[in-house]
Amino acid sequence: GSKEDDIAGTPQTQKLTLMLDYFPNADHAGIYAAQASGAFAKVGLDVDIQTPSDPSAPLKLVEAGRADLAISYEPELLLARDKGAKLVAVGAIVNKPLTSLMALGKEKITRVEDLRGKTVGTAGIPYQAAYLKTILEEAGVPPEDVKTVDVGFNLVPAMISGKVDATLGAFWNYEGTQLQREKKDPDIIRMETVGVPTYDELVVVASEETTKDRGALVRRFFQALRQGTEQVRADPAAGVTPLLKANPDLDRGLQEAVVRKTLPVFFPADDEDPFGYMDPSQWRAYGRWMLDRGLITKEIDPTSLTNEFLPGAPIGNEREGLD
Amino acid sequence: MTTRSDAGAQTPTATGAPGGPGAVRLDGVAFAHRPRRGGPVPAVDGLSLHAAPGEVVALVGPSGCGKTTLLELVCGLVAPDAGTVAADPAVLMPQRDQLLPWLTALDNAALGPRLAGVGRDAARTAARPLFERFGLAGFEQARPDELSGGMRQRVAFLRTLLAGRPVLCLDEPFAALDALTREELRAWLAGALATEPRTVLLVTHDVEEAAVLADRVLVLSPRPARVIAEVAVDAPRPRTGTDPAVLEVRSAVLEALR
Amino acid sequence: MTTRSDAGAQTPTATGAPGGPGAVRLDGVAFAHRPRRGGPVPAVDGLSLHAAPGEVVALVGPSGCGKTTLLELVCGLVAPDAGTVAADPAVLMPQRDQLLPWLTALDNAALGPRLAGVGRDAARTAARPLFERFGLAGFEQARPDELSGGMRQRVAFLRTLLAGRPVLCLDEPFAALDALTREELRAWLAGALATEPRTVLLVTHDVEEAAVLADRVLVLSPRPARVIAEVAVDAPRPRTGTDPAVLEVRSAVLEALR
Amino acid sequence: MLAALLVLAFLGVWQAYTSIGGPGELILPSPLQIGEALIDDRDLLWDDFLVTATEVGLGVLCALVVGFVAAVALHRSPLLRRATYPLLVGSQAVPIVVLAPLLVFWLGFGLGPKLAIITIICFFPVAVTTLDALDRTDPDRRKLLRTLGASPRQVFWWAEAPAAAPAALSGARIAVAIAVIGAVLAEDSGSNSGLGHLLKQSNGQLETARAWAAVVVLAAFAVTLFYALVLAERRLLPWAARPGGSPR
Amino acid sequence: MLAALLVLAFLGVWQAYTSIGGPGELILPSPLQIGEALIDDRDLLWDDFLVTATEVGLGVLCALVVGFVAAVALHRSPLLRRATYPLLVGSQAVPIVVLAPLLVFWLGFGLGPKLAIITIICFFPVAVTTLDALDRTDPDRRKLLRTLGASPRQVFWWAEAPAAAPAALSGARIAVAIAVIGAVLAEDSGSNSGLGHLLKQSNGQLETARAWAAVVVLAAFAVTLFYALVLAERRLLPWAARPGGSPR
Ligand SMILES: Nc1ncnc2c1ncn2[C@@H]1O[C@H](COP(=O)(O)OP(=O)(O)OP(=O)(O)O)[C@@H](O)[C@H]1O
Ligand SMILES: Nc1ncnc2c1ncn2[C@@H]1O[C@H](COP(=O)(O)OP(=O)(O)OP(=O)(O)O)[C@@H](O)[C@H]1O
Ligand SMILES: [Mg+2]
Ligand SMILES: [Mg+2]
Repeated sequence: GSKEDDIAGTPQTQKLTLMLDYFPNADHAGIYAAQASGAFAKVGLDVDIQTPSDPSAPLKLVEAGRADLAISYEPELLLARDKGAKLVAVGAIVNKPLTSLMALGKEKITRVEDLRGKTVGTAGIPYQAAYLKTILEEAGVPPEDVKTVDVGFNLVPAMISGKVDATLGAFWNYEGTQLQREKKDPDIIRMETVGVPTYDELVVVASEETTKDRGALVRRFFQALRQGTEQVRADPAAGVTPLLKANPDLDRGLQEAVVRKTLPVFFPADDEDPFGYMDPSQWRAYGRWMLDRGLITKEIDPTSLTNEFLPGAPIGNEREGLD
Repeated sequence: MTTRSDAGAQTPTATGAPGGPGAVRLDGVAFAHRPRRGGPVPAVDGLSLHAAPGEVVALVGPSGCGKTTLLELVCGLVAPDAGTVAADPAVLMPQRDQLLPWLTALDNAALGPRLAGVGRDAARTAARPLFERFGLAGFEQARPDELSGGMRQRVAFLRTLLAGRPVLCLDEPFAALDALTREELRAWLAGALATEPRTVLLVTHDVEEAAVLADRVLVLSPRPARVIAEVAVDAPRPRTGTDPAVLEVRSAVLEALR
Repeated sequence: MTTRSDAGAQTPTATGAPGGPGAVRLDGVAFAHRPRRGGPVPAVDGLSLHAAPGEVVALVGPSGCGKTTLLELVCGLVAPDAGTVAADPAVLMPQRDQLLPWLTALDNAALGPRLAGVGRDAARTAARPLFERFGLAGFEQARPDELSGGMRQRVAFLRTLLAGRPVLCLDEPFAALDALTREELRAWLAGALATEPRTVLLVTHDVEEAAVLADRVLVLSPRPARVIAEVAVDAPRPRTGTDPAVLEVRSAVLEALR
Repeated sequence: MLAALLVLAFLGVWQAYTSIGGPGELILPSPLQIGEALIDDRDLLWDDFLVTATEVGLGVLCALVVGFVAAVALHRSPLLRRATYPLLVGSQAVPIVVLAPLLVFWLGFGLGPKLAIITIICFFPVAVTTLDALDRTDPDRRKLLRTLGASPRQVFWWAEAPAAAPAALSGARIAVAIAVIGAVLAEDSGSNSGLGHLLKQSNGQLETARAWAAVVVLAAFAVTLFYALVLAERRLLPWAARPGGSPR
Repeated sequence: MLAALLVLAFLGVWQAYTSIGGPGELILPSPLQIGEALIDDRDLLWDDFLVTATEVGLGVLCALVVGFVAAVALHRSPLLRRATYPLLVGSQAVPIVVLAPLLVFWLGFGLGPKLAIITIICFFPVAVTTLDALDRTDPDRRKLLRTLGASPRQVFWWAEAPAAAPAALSGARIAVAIAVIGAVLAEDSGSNSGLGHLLKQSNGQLETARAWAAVVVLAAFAVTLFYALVLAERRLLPWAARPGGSPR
């Protein structure tokens, strides 16, 4: 990475296109807070926030150079790199899996074992299908005892209409909160508690080229993003306001509740670690799991991620490499 | 006999006339077309016309006077604005042949029987001899747009005859035919009517034709049409264009037209 | 003069004939229609026809013999299978009027000038007096389907005249008109040709009409059409149907037709 | 009148169905709930409507132009038709998910890709109906015009185009009706506003009544555009209007 | 021949574009890469094709029937037309995202909701073109048939239906071309196979070449259906075929 630039001598404003992973929602509260409070402007960034047509689009457009940074998922990034994409995770914005097994309270599914003989709705994402298999194996339930159906992005309606008994793919922070607010009393089982190696659900991705030539851009972005996320942590109610201002179609009650629930995973578990820190050993473990499941074809490369642009991180990747 | 008076619905005609099938009776009928722009165009006004069953009535009158409109009134295709129309089921042979492009010539001719429920083969069998009689042999399978103007007219004529209705409304049935074919068809029609009488309203521009075929010739005024003269043809049949009685009627009609 | 021989492209006609504009020359022409099913239908075979500029040639023949096809050959709308067709730009008045439903009656009549680049108002102004002359006053703004059969035919006739081409191919121009209107139009046409000569090919079923209007009457054979008789009309103009010369021609032609 | 009653009956049945069971308001809200959402969220709906209306308006214009031009070009050139008509047909099978990134790559994040998506979805009915109608032109009419001295271009404008116009307008009406859903699909990517965006956000937040309110606005817009074209047809093609004058 | 050359030229340009820059194979693979994927994944594609083909086949049948019946009903009853035509138009503005859960609630996860989605998408062009064509029937033809003794039903079958058939087939051809994308949208939810499912999966896994291979199969299927209808039209409506016989 290039090391010549530092933030102190802020140069003239630079444009930066950021693609979200999905429609704007509480997960992006820190980004909007940074935008509204002028944190991005202060570091000389003019951030243009764009939503994608589907969750795979952000990586494609970063690879093609049409977006500078994108929010994606650790598994998606590893898949893309396995396909030869020259993309690097440059920081996490949610440091834990959000994907969960979810069921309405009345279904009485509180353990993986309870899935025996039931129908599970999935979003049709192969690695999530592998999650299901993994947790069933872990719990000693033969996979053929569970029926699965791909319900696309209709996870919650599928549960509500009673057409599936549980779903795998909904986020505990988002859909979970939603169902609680609807008094559906959801039972939620988080992936990392039932046998799936932990991973960083939402990561910021840049192209290798950007990390080489425009590292300062990324560094400044994360500095501002930390400020924005800290504002949200300090006062969640005020913190979500910019998100709601920019997206008037969002519901304040819901988004605020989601933000409060998500706060712990917006920051690394260990206070020692810088904001956005990704644990290379966890990545390695997760990558091995993917390889075991046949989702990728080779061991993941240590250059899949770099923490070098994170605020407070030492320049370079020497803190703890993959090897 | 169905009676339609002003503001009556445009229902198809029905059978069952007092005085035998085929009576036509129009009394004080008025009708005006309503074009998309401009005021109404009166086409028929205060017109009365009675035709007894089996009678052949020729209608002559200047172009655009309302003859076609009159036939549409008789066929129940438009309702009169005033007066009454009472007519047994009448079939129209329109001025423009209106053959259906999706049927062969033979099937166009056999349309009437088909609509009456006759099976396809039976209807075709009924139409075929006349097809040959009318010089259309070899064109049974032709589509209408593969026929010449006169051939189309003959097919339309055939279709009208085969419909088997008591009243025939013929709108210039022979206009597109050469002199010889025309004469032949006229003779055939006269013969057919002699063996199986039907009421015929014959619109024609050929005064000789009117005199040869009709029992009575009605001369219509320029638009709106009214009957301005009535010439009875008292000559034995079969007639030809050179019969003195026919020549006499011819000049009387031409005189009335002027 | 454009020459089209067998297998020639169906190009529109072009001007510039030797011997003045309006010459028509067909030599040994053959043409067969190719219907969608069945074999070819020979409509014209070994037909030769020469018309000098300004000449009026009437064509009579049995229905379906190939007259319309012949006019289409002259107008360059179909290419002959054999022989050569050479004709100056000819305008067709089709047997079925082919008025354009999206134009008013007046605009239909004025179509030729419009296509030649004349402005809308100028073209209408040119058409209007004739419109009145032909008894169509008051129907300038009517759409074709609001006209009677005879009125449509008159509009089509007008459209043909106004196209300003040296050769007129008229396919039964007066078939839908009553005797009086027909006579009026005939007289008018004769007068117009006298002041401004044009070559006219006149297809008609009315032998009297042929004799009154034409310099020569060609009698065609039944399908496929060939010229089987040629009768010259040597009578001074204007003629009427009762001139002895006309009557003579009439019976000669009828004789040839039989 | 009776028609209005029928519509009311339809809404009544819907209301009854949602109150006695039904799939629940998270899946199918009642008409009253949707009405409430329409009123409560009117500002939001209006702002988003303006965005979507702009996209639809411009997109439909592009689609009509592309559709007509394609039809005329394919009608004129049999070679072009053989080479490109299958591609045009095939274009209808390309889903937005693979297309969207490509369009963003080419056209950026602005209005461009949205117009492109609406155009791709809507030009097709126009092209097919217009081309078919041009092909069906009465050959005798073409012949007549040629003898009147018309150039091929004039034959097109005086005979073929007017004859094809009613069918082309059928295609155009199909196009405007589906343009609205085209905009919804187009707003899948790179947009922060518009009814499609609102709809998906509301759906994602289980604000189902609001999502259906957006659907109602979209549907009303589609119906308005459709009937606007019906009226336009009456003015533009008076000769093609049915004498009965019953609304299409 | 020349047409084939044009298509080859198109592919050549595409190949060149992807090799000298272009958006990269994650967004737009080259024709050769797509061809490779077609060959490598032929078994997968074939199995999924069978699933999608079934959905499309049945869905198109439903759509054609619904479209024709709707057109005839609205043509017959002006009351019905006033009451329901706007609803039919509005139905085109209801996005799959709000519809899908409802259809799943009503019809479960089987073939039912997929047929419903394809029908909703495809019936509309058929209904509009057919209805318009029925409305345009020459009134003189109707009159003639009535004097020949035809009942309203006979007038319909002998005069109105054949006259409307070519336009209805235009609509049907639009319908089959978009049915394929309808199936892709339908497979978004409640399916474990089908080309739409494969496409979504491949796209999600950044297997873009395979996704495009699925698109190629889908497009080829749409084109096949489209031209099958063109051929059917020649057989069914010989009188409407152009003498020139140029492919539509
Ligand atoms: N559909 C219509 N709308 C408006 N006016 C019409 C319509 N049909 C006919 N007319 C007008 O009504 C008058 C009479 O027309 P009609 O067709 O009955 O005449 P006709 O006697 O049959 O004439 P022709 O001998 O020329 O056929 C004409 O002036 C015509 O312009
Ligand atoms: N498009 C066509 N396809 C096939 N056959 C045709 C076509 N047009 C005409 N014919 C046939 O060619 C022959 C001559 O037709 P044409 O129209 O030239 O006759 P015509 O002399 O004008 O007859 P009429 O006086 O009845 O109008 C007829 O037998 C007709 O069936
Ligand atoms: Mg008439
Ligand atoms: Mg002819």
